[in-house]
Amino acid sequence: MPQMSMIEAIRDAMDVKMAADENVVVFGEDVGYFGGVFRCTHGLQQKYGTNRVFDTPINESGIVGSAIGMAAYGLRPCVEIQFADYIYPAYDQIVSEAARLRYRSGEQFTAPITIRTPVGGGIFGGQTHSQSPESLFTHIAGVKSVIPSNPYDAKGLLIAAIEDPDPVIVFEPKRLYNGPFDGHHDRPASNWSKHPLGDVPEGHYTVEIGKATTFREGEDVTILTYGTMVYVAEAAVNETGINAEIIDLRSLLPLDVDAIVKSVEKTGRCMVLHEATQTSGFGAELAAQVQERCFYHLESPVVRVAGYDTPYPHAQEWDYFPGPARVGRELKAMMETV
Amino acid sequence: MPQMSMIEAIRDAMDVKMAADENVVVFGEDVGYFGGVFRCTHGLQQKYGTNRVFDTPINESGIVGSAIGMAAYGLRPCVEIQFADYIYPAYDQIVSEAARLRYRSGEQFTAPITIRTPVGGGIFGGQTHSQSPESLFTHIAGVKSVIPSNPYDAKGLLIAAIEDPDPVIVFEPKRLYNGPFDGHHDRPASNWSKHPLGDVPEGHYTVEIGKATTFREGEDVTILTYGTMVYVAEAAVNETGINAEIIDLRSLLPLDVDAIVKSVEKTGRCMVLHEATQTSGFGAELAAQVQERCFYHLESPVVRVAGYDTPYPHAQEWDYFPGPARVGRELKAMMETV
Amino acid sequence: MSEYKPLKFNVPEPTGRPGDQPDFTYVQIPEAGSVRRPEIDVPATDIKDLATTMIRVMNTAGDAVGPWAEDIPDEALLNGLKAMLRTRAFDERMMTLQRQGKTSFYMKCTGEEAIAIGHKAALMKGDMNFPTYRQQGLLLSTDYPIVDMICQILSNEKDPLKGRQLPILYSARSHDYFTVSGNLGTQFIHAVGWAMASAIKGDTKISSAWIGDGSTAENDFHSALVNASVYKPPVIFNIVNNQWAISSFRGIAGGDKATFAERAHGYDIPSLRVDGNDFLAVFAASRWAAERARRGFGPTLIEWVTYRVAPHSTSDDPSKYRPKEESDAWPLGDPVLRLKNHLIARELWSDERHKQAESEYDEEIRVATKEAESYGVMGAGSSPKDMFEAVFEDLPPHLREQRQKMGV
Amino acid sequence: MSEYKPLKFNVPEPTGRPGDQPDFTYVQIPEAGSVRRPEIDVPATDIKDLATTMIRVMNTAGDAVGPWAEDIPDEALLNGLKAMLRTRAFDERMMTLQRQGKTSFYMKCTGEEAIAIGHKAALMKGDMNFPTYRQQGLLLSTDYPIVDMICQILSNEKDPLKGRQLPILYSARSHDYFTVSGNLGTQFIHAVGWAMASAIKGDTKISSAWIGDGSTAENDFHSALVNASVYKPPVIFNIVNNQWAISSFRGIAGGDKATFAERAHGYDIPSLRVDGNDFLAVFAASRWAAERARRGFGPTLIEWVTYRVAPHSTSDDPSKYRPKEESDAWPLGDPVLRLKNHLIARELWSDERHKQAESEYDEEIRVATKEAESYGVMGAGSSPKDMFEAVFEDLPPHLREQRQKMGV
Ligand SMILES: Cc1ncc(C[n+]2csc(CCOP(=O)(O)OP(=O)(O)O)c2C)c(N)n1
Ligand SMILES: Cc1ncc(C[n+]2csc(CCOP(=O)(O)OP(=O)(O)O)c2C)c(N)n1
Ligand SMILES: [Mg+2]
Ligand SMILES: [Mg+2]
Repeated sequence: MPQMSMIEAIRDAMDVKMAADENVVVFGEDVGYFGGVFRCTHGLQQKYGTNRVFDTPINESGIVGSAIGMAAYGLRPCVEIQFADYIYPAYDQIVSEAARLRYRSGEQFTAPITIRTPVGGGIFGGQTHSQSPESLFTHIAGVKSVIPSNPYDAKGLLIAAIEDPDPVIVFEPKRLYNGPFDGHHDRPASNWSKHPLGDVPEGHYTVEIGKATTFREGEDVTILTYGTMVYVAEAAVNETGINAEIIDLRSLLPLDVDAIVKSVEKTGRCMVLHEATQTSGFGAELAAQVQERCFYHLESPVVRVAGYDTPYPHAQEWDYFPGPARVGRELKAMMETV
Repeated sequence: MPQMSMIEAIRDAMDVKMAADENVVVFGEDVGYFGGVFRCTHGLQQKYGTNRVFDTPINESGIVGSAIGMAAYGLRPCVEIQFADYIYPAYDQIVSEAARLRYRSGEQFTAPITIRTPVGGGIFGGQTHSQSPESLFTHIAGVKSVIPSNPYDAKGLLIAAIEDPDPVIVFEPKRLYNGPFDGHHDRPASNWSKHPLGDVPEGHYTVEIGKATTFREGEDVTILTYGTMVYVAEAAVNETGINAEIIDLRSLLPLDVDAIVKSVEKTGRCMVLHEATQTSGFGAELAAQVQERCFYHLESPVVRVAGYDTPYPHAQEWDYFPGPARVGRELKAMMETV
Repeated sequence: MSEYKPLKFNVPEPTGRPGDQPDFTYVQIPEAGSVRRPEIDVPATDIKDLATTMIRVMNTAGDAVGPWAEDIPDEALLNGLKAMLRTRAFDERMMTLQRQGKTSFYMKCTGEEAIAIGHKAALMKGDMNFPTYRQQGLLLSTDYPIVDMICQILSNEKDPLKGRQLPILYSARSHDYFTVSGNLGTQFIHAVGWAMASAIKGDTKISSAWIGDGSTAENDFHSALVNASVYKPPVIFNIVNNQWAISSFRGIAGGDKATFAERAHGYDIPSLRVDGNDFLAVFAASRWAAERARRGFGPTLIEWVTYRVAPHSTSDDPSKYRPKEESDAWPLGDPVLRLKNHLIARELWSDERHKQAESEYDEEIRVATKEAESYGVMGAGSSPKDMFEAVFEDLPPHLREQRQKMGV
Repeated sequence: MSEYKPLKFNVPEPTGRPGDQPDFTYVQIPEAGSVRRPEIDVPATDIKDLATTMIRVMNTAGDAVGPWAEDIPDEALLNGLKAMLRTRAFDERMMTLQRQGKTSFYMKCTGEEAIAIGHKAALMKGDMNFPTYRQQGLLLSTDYPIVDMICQILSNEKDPLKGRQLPILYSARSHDYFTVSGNLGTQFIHAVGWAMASAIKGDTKISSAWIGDGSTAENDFHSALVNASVYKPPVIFNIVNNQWAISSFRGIAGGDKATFAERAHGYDIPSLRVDGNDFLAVFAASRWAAERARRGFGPTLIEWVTYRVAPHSTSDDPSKYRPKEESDAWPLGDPVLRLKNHLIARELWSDERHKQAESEYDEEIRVATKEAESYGVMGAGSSPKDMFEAVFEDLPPHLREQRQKMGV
């Protein structure tokens, strides 16, 4: 099986869909001739021409807004927002338009668009290259949100997103583009070529939107997480020796409630872990649901480990980032609670 | 003491501040000559002139963006977004700019702006005149969010917001503008002139941002709520006879955690109640915190009663709106859980 | 260098407020027939003058004059007049419905009928309109079922939008009418995307985007024009300048000194400024722009000069912010009367037929209204089950759970 | 009427890509001195021609010619040249720092120095600039401490922004330099608000907004121009058209056929298009616009025509998307050389002094860098405590709790 980085897997997903469906078009800032600042669309314009892969003005609202119009026409736009930190100018188009088109038009018009955007920190990118705004979208009825943590899922979810009849936001943890990252920024970077999840089948396959995966089985506590934090959780587990079950949610909306409930009922404890700021982060929804659904199985409160409620700082990145030490500390503390 | 509607109280707050501080300016769509589509700024332009109260282009990003520039200059803008449903075009300016100005500039530049905006349903206003987007702001580090439920608080919180050195969003539950509303839409509307909370002192006073109030004392269950739902909760309590304590949060960020903990520790049960869609609504944060902080006092899971996860429908408003019947049903159900 | 004086803050004011005499001296009206008609492949730079004048075809005698006077089939003109009468009758009846408490909300297009109706007549089947809430003429000039429109307004059991959307925010894909958004301006860029798609696919369909004078201030006006400037898709940008945006006059949108048509120039998009109350001018300018788009010469922006005779909506009272007599004083007249006079001058029409047509449409709409009311008013007949449908194509688990809990 | 052919999708292409010969035939360059200079109270409509030409003052001989040749004190010119040299030296040294791994990120303004520096020279103390990331000249032409700038770039213990902000996104209120946003375009409307405030207070301060050619596509470009159109505040809109936006050429921002300066016309805002590599033209046009603003005649938009000689940032490699030799072929030359030649022609300067100045600035910056490095590099020395401060004026309970938990 070919070995791919997450960037290659993402590119391959678009390639597979563009080859199979001539209605798939790809555009965004610098994605055309240059192939994207992270190179995710590299080579696609050459292969499919400027009619189907092109650069756009620096106007995120226009990227999403024009995609909506194209989708209404019958195309399947897959667009890139260069960094999730720049998605806010498109927020109105996503929330008021893409998310509601089907509902308000009696299903005459729909918006099967895919919005890819790099999220998360760990690249010393400061407040405008590090944000994780997923919960600002999970609150919006009418959009789906997914976030892969490895090349296999990245390709499968992106193909599923492009095929989905409704708008899907694909959050791409940029710190994972080239290799898994466990939060130990001071250690050498690893890359996907040495990782089993870098095995990516050729051609078409999908990862179902709405299904979580058990990244690591365990008995004592469930860690609900996604994106980069999957590896941080793994590191913390290895370093503390706590036998945690790590659930990689992959899809935030719809959410795989069954997988969550099953695991928490087994372990009796739950940590939710994400990079985004804590207050009203997606962890709040997870904690709320877990206590709603597993209350009588819980031996201790659901613990949230998340970004501090500050803008993403630059120099203090490794104090801010919820790394394995912090996660480990919280894990130990919660295992001591009775 | 004068009796005021919420509209009058809001207007009076601006009047008091404009008279006291010549740096306070008020603007927004239709707020100048006409005095606002809800009449909240009626008469202010006549009194303070077009230099300080004026109409703006229909451009919400421009309203907030220009307010930021004015605030940097030294003014204290108090702006209106005509409906919270139209705040999304200004989302980038609020999230990326107003909220971060102090942080990123080493406090050289700050954005002491107040954004008033009507929220909530119950006026048969459909998807674009009914939304409650508060959790999209509580997730953002650097903005405060308050939501009064009566004329007294509306005036006191608005004055506090205008005086606050940081950006504050004042969500005004439009269904409460003229009178308290308990969700019984088929009964005659009541108005503030007959309600003790319509007693509004003249002149200057503030309601502290970050402090909740106990709307009704009770022993058996705590209802955490705000805005219109305070009265719905009251109706449900009266109709079920369940002795609930109703906490009117008033301020969502900062949140009065002490008041919440004290009440839940007393009652041992908790319902969170709001109009906004449930998933990633502010209720998720409340439920997460309550179970984090009061886990060992809880006799049953924290229950969320909230808007369904759909766009706000028009004809089905009273099916959608979490009215006293639904709240009562959920209250009874949770009291039966052991 | 002298001392600097304190700066002054400028807030533009309309020419009249309640109590004042209406003053329309600012409306410069060239003679009908006096404005040139360029070829459709003209570059934007060569017709900048057409953005500051006003294309007019009907003169005061009711004759069609000048280069924009097209050879329009009699039938098309008669249909145009009838559609305007029908629209006016519809608006009146819906106002009554609202006053009777059968719907919560309505918005009239009185005085602006010629624009949507004349424009629609110049488009082809398959050309998509992206309207605002004041282009009911786009539907009422077609065979779109009136009963469906009223059912939408009443949000009843036969509402094609199943009660989910506010009254008048129709959606009619079958009739090339995009779902109307309650959020201003957002549709402008959708129209661009739609036109880009047509070009990408190598089709021949064009799109037509609609916006009000006030709403040109919204940011998506810019996103639309920038993208149109880059990709030159087959789109027509219609700005309906009816002088008011609720209580704000056009100057609050920056449309006092420069015209809205001039906005296009900085984007290398040609623009026309047209008498929107002159049905013949509307048709001719629309056909010009549509032909231009369909032949691959790209976007055109058209400012339609008109006046919002009606209140903004049923929630509005314009006597609070503009002179009472302003609408009577509007110098471009009533589009219905003007086309009527033209048709009478051409001996295609008469006062009698006009009266007759008026009562025919009144009756048509009365009957349709009665039928629609039988399916419920003010949301009655809507199903709570529909509330959960169509959020996504398939009901996701959390919505299924919520629906089950509700018991529907 | 003939059949319609399939529409074509238009994606504009630059005149050259890697491997091609650079082609700047699209840059129309009028003779220096040939463009008229209107009075500052001129209405926008009377100077539309100035948006499609190019105001230039220095001719090939290095002489200042024509109506825009102002009487600039020798001192000001010398300072301008020195500031440009200083800026260039700064940029070079910071690139080295980045290559040494002492900072993560840097952005040069090579080739564009005259614009920020010439403009700043035309402003007064108290006039606020709202810059992008490429106007370091606004600071480097003043007495703002270079060490502070470098500490910001190194995010070390003396970083005035306490490590919270990305390198080069300075903030310097004391030097009329607004905090730079990482989000493109947002500052344009801030500048308008600031200028509105000055007018509201009856002060005499003006503001100056900065944006790149690519970023004019952002929606807040429109919100800024609409508001400026309405309230006519004392603001200068600077568009730095350096032909590129990362890998996208100006045509992808719609700036291929119409000029960026022309965008202003639809808003009744006068605009100038100026040779941005001509220090004298920059100064003169800036002074004109500043005087216009301060005398109450409102906003001006200026398109500065220049070329981004440097890569977009240290993360960028322009050889991937544009001809290698493009920057050498840029027909407006190097602003430093051009001003140098002018000053030598005026016998105010010499090759020797130039060399000497170059090494002086090199040395100044070397020393400052050394000092700055002693306070830490790559974030070293920053305090985690600072992370929690300045989110709000007062630390709210939840942040106090988070900080306490972290133990700082
Ligand atoms: C984003 C947004 N902001 C504000 C509103 C409220 N609003 C509805 S109509 C209107 C005035 C629009 O005026 P104009 O564009 O001139 O259209 P007209 O009503 O004159 O046809 C306003 C401010 C809205 N619907 N959406
Ligand atoms: C809202 C937003 N979108 C995208 C970006 C990413 N980005 C940073 S600089 C840049 C190019 C800007 O080009 P231009 O405005 O021409 O300025 P220049 O770099 O040429 O000075 C882009 C796309 C951003 N910072 N913010
Ligand atoms: Mg209007
Ligand atoms: Mg550029």
